[in-house]
Amino acid sequence: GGQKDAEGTQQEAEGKMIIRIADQVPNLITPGVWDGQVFSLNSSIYDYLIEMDAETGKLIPALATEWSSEDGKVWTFKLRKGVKFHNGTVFTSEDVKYTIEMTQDPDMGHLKKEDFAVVESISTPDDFTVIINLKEVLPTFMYQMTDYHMAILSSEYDYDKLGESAPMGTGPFMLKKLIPKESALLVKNPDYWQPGLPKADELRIYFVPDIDASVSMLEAGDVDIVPQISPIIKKRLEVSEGYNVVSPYQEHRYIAMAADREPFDDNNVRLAFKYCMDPEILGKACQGTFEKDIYYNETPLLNKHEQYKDIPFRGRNIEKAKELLAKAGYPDGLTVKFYYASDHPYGNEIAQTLKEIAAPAGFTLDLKGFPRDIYLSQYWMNEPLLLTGWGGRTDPSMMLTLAYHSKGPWNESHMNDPEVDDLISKIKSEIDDLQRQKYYDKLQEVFFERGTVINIQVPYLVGLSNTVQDYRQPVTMITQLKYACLK
Amino acid sequence: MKTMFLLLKRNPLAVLGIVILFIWIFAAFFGPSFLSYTYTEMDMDHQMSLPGEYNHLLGTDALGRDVFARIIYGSRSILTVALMTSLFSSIAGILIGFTSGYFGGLIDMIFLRIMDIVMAIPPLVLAMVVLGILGDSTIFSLTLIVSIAYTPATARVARGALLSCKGNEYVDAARIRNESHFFIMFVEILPNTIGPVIVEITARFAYSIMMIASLGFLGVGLQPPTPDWGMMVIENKSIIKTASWTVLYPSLAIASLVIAVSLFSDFVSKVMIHEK
Amino acid sequence: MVLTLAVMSFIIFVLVEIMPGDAAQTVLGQSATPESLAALRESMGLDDPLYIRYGRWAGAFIHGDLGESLYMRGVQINTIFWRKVGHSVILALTALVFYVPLSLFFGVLAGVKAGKLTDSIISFFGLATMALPEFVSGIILITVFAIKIPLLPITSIIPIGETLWENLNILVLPALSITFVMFGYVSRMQRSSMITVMNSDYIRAAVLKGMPQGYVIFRHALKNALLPTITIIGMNMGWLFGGLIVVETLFGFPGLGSLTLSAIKTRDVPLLEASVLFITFIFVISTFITDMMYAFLNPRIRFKRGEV
Amino acid sequence: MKNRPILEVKNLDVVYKTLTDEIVALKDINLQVGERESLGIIGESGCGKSTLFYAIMGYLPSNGNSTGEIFFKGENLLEKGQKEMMEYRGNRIAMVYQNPYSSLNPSLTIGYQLDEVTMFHRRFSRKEARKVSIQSLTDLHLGDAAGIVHRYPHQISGGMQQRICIAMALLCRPDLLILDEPTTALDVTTEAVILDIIGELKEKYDMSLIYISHDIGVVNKVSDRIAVMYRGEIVEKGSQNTIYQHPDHPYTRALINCMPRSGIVKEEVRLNTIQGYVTRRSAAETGCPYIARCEKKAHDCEKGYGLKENSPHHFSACTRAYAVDVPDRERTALKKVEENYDEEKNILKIENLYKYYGRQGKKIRALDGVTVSLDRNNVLGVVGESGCGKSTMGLTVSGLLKPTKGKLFFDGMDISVSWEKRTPDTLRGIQLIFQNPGRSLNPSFTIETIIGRPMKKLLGIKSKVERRKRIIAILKKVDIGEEYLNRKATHLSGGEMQRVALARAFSISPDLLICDEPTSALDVSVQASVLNLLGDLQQESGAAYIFISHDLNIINYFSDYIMVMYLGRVCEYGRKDEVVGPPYHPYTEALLSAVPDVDPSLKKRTIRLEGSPPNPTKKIGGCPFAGRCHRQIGEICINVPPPRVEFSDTHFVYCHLSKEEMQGISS
Ligand SMILES: Nc1ncnc2c1ncn2[C@@H]1O[C@H](COP(=O)(O)OP(=O)(O)OP(=O)(O)O)[C@@H](O)[C@H]1O
Ligand SMILES: Nc1ncnc2c1ncn2[C@@H]1O[C@H](COP(=O)(O)OP(=O)(O)OP(=O)(O)O)[C@@H](O)[C@H]1O
Ligand SMILES: [Mg+2]
Ligand SMILES: [Mg+2]
Repeated sequence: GGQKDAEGTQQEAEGKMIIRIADQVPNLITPGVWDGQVFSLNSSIYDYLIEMDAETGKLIPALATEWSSEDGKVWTFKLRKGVKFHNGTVFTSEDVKYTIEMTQDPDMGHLKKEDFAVVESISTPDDFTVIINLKEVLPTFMYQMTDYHMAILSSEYDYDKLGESAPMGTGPFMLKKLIPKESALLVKNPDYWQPGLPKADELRIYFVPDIDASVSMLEAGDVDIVPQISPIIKKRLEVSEGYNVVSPYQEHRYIAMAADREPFDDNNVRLAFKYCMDPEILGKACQGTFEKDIYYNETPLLNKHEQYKDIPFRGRNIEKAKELLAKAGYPDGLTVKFYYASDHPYGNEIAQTLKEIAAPAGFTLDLKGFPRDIYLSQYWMNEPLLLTGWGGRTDPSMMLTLAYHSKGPWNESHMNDPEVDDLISKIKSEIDDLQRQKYYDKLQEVFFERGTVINIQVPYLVGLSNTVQDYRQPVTMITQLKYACLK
Repeated sequence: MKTMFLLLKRNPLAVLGIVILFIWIFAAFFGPSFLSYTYTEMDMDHQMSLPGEYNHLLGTDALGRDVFARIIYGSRSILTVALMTSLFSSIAGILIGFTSGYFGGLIDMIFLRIMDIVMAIPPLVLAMVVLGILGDSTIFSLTLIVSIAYTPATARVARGALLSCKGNEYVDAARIRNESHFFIMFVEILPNTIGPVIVEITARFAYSIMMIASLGFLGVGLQPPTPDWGMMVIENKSIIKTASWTVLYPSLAIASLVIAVSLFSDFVSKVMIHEK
Repeated sequence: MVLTLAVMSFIIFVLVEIMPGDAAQTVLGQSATPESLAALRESMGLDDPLYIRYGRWAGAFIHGDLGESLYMRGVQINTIFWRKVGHSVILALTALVFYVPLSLFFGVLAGVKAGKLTDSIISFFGLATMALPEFVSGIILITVFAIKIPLLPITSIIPIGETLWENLNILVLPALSITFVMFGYVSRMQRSSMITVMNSDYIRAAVLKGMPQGYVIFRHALKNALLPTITIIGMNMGWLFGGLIVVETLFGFPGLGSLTLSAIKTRDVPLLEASVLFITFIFVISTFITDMMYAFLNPRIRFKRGEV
Repeated sequence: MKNRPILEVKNLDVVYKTLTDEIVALKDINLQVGERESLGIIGESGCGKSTLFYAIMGYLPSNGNSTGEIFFKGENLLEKGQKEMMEYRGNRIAMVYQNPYSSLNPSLTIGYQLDEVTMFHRRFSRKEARKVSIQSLTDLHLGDAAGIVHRYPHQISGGMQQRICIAMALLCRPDLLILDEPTTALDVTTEAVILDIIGELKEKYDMSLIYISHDIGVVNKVSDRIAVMYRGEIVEKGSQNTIYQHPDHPYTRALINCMPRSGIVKEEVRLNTIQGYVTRRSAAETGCPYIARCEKKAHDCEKGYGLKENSPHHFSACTRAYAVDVPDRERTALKKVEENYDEEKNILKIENLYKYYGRQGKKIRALDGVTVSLDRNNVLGVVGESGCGKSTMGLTVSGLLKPTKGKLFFDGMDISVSWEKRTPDTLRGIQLIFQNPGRSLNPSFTIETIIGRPMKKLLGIKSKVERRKRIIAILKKVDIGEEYLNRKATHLSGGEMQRVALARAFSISPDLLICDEPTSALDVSVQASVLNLLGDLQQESGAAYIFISHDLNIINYFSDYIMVMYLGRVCEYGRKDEVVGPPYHPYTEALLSAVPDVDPSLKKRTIRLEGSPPNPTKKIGGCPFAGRCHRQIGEICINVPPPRVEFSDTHFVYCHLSKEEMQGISS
């Protein structure tokens, strides 16, 4: 830490505040077609219509100053005036229209294509108003605009060609230099619309594939921020002075039990597996400590979601699990392959712990850990027992449609329950908050009873040197580095 | 036999190597039955406990697993894989090298070229690609990959050994008895090339231990919770500062086994020279 | 050589083809839907049959165009590749400068003192360094020289806006861990060839001609004893330039090795082609240079053709 | 001793420590070499000859240890350190080794290796050194000395290499020159030249000489006195003539008698043999080292054993060489069996055989039109210098090589194909015995497998019991006991191995046996027993032999017909008495003159064959020997192929000389 301070003062002397970040992922930045991980770079270059407050989870205006919908079908966004892209062009409603239309570009394979398929038409009555007509009622539509894929792009810029080498938006920082797979230099956007922001003058982002190397850099004072560290590294940083490990939000680790595959097509087996769970041990394995209220449930929701219904934990009961297994026709236990991404944080910890705690009931888990790309391309969605990492969603309904509706594109547990489908559609289109919460409660009860998911929630971890202040990252995963500063 | 003992007496290092090797073999066979923990058992109340504390001889790792137990169990997989890879790559190497050297000419040229190409690919790149194709890092697939990566080198050694024997007149004698090529290659020549080949096998043994460990480092090693030594180092390398024993002891285990095998291999080559 | 490279490039194409997953998949990750995958594949040109893709790639390659990265769309490989190659070359040369003299010196010393204590110490030390995988010795080096005694940088990151030349100290630890691996290997090789040579008839003849020991070792023995070692060093050159995946990953060194690794992970065929072909090229070239050196040191080969 | 001693070895013992025990390599050696005297040392392999001279040079292997005294000009060399010894080595005592090629550094030029000697010992400048080096090469009759200094060792022939080694040894005009089997690796003709030069130089430089060899004939050519070594001891020493004419020690006598020499042929007398072979000597052993093999041993042999001066200047450890209480072993002659006429007499016919190695354009003409035939029950001896195609002919007949051109008939059958296409019966009928028995027996097989395999394969004997019965029988014939059945070949001595090889060949009753230098890797004593055995087996089986050797003495002893080859062609062919006596081909004449004789009284003029045979890749228009021929008669020899000159039905010569000229050559 001491070394770092010396350098910090040196930078002060130069009068510049430079924040340095070690990111694990290579630079891949074209909006819409990246796997949502490289946030420090993108979220600094681009802006979004709506931001989420990292503390409260409330939506706050960004490029859109207001948004409203009477019926949940027609949405009006009022845009901020006087915002300029880095290349000097003025931000207008055309750009928003372009950004949304891009999701439907058949050549691109935009990752939000599904979500924006409901958009019927977009009109731009003036330069700073956008009206979006939906095909159906969707009271939560505005949440889509907080998604990290929905960075606002300039309609006049050729992203196809320049997106990777010279990305450009309205964001707080401008890309000055990019050495692919090595580093990126971003400088303050002097014309940023938010007064006083960004606080830092420069961002230096290093792409370091090895997390240990990144953390070593943090320890050596070569960087200030290391996002996405693993729990074991948290343990390492915690014992020394000079660093903070923060967990800005929770992520899901879903254990998906395919409802249409042996052996989990039998709810008894699913229940038996659930009876093996021990949130305390899982929590300790992942975190070293146990915080019961956050970590575990058997529904798709985060415990932190306000829609979450606090169903009491069923308790670990091996006898019961054995009994259920016997009922399902496995009196002598059974062997299942358990697929997961071994290079994803918590993957190994959860997998190994599950193997251990499920064993007494007769589950023999055959662990199959793969690098994330292989896991996703080969096994995900195809195997009966999976561990998948999902980022949290601002609104739980987004997750439900994608992953638990029988027609959801990423229905990894092959959930095919008419009641669930029905509840999901009702949740999506219900405008009344109270009524919607009732549907949510019912849905969670159904999941507790016969759901296909075990939801372990783990903190997303970021290592910071303790000179870093105001590191903000809401559950949208977008790093709001414009607020960050050095002491 | 007697000369073997006398040679041993002269080579204390070889004795050391053989003793360590025997310890590991013993540990692999019988070690687990003496342990009070299994390699997966998690002592969640004592994560990263110091060696000696709470009845954990070499401490525990981040998941509260007994490092000693994992090392002992780990000797099994590492010995198996290393043994199998050295065996496979030598069998394949002998087959290829012998065929190539024995028939010579065009076959030889093609085989050599292919081996050159395989050797030109960095073994780790090769391994990662092939692992990707095979899909799963099991003991079997790892064995296969490491064998593929090491086969060209072994084949070259085997080819060289064959060529040095091929000129011997007993081969000519066999030819004019009209023996089959197979007989000449594998019955007449093979036993006489076993010296350099054995030296090569033992050397490969050490290398495969390292390569498997390196694959683990790159995230494509054996599946957890297999207590693979290389993987133990990798799993815990992040906490080397806070819980150095979790890295130190598995590293020592790797080093001791590799050194032991190398000392043994040196000794084997000495014995081979002496036999001549 | 051209043939080797051609065969190699085709093999890579085929191998990546049979590897599960593709660049599109890695770009889209978990959010991939069949539709988005299909669209992206099409725009990446992954839909075409293998031979067409290969032909397209090879056609460009012949003209010096390494193509466009699949993973980083729009990025010309030529613009990023040579920088990493440069880094790796510098690292490799640094490592060579470290390990070649060291291992030759100690190898010769051990060979001359064969059977003595000096020999045992050197040999054992060589074995011990050889026995540690790179990542273990690397971690040890980091712990000692960067953490316990903060002399050298822990990682080999080039600060933004600077070049490798301004940060030569980042080469030391990676080069040292390579030295660790190679030292034992090369010095043992050198030792045994030294022993062979020292026991040869011509060395005996030189001694019995009344030549002093040092002279015999340097003028008579060394040149011949270096031959096998040179081959070994040459054969490992390819590895040194591109196979340093583990070391580069460990130290975060922006070189060819880590580039190759990420190319595999992202199924970035053109990038992988560039990396592997370059490594192969180095391998072939260094084999060639080794042969030349061999011939230079060994007159028996030099005059193989023609002459007497 | 005529002169002041320059070297005096007193009570020298050398012990080698090995893993298992201690080997006494030298025991109580006492020796003097006078000024300008030349001492020859003979003894079989492993008798400690080399060890003796490493001890003198102070350069024993690291596991060797010497005790005693070695005085060189009054100074005890054994007390000198390595640094002081440098002053002697190469300077006052110089050495020449058996294998010239391996004693020259392959990566340094000849000139460099010569120059450094004088630069070190005489502090010459590079220029002076070079001048001296070139001069010394010229002294050794090396043409183009100035060119040779720029070459590397591999670029010159073996004979030249050895001359360079000698030149190197002579650079500092040493007082003592030690030659350790300097010609063993060379051809007879080259050997003759080198021996000649050595004699000449000795006179010229006034130096003392020690010449080590296992061949008494060679030693006779250059030494005044001879010492005989056996198992680390000097068992007899005396002047050249005394040793030959009246050896006192039974070993000396046996050694002399087991050498084939001119005038002895197998039909008349069998070679003397010494049973057993040289064994290593352990520290515990005392008394007569030869007792285990001695024919003349008596009950009181141990008593009074030790080197004594029995007659002036003639020392011997034992005087029982001609002891009458134990009679001499009878050496029966080999009677030729009656020829069997109910079969076709001819067994092998070679017609115009060509064999080229290598590719087009760089063809090596190993056989260049050879025609010869061989009858049953006859031995065809093939002689010629190294590389003249002797082995190639053997291999082609055996089927290992396919002829390039020409025809081979075996028993009337065309066998001009390689082994794959021959019938099992042909494969059985033609057997090969190789030069190196160690390499012709698979070291990982037991004797039983080695002999049994061809029986199974070629005779089709499936029953193991039957095979074993036959193996035991055949082993008995070659004097090897049943207890060897399960031994590995590596555990046999060289002689035993060669006998097993013979057993293997004869186990399937061949009609034609090709022996390619079957004894040249063996010690003389063992050579004799193998030759005897070969003779016995032939007599018994009636097989025909092609017997290849570069040693005319052996050929003469063993063959019925002799073919002299040069560069792939036949020079002379005939019955052996026709070939070894005039008229000769000039090449035969040179060969005969080069053969060292056991009997020192037979001084004959050596014809110095300079140079080496021409490059076999070049096509030769005339007589291949023309370039080196001492009787060359002009252009015709170079340009026109020599005609076949017939002296009898069986005797012909290819030469341009007229019949009369050839007949005029006297022996
Ligand atoms: N370094 C050694 N260690 C052990 N034994 C040795 C060593 N060198 C030689 N000997 C043994 O000492 C004996 C004498 O060997 P030496 O080489 O002096 O014999 P030699 O008469 O020169 O034989 P050759 O004719 O084969 O050269 C042999 O039995 C040999 O095996
Ligand atoms: N396999 C081969 N390839 C090429 N050339 C060969 C081969 N074998 C022999 N020769 C060449 O053919 C010629 C005849 O060789 P061959 O071995 O028949 O001679 P040799 O009379 O048996 O000699 P030696 O007395 O040395 O055994 C030589 O010039 C030799 O170099
Ligand atoms: Mg000798
Ligand atoms: Mg021959």
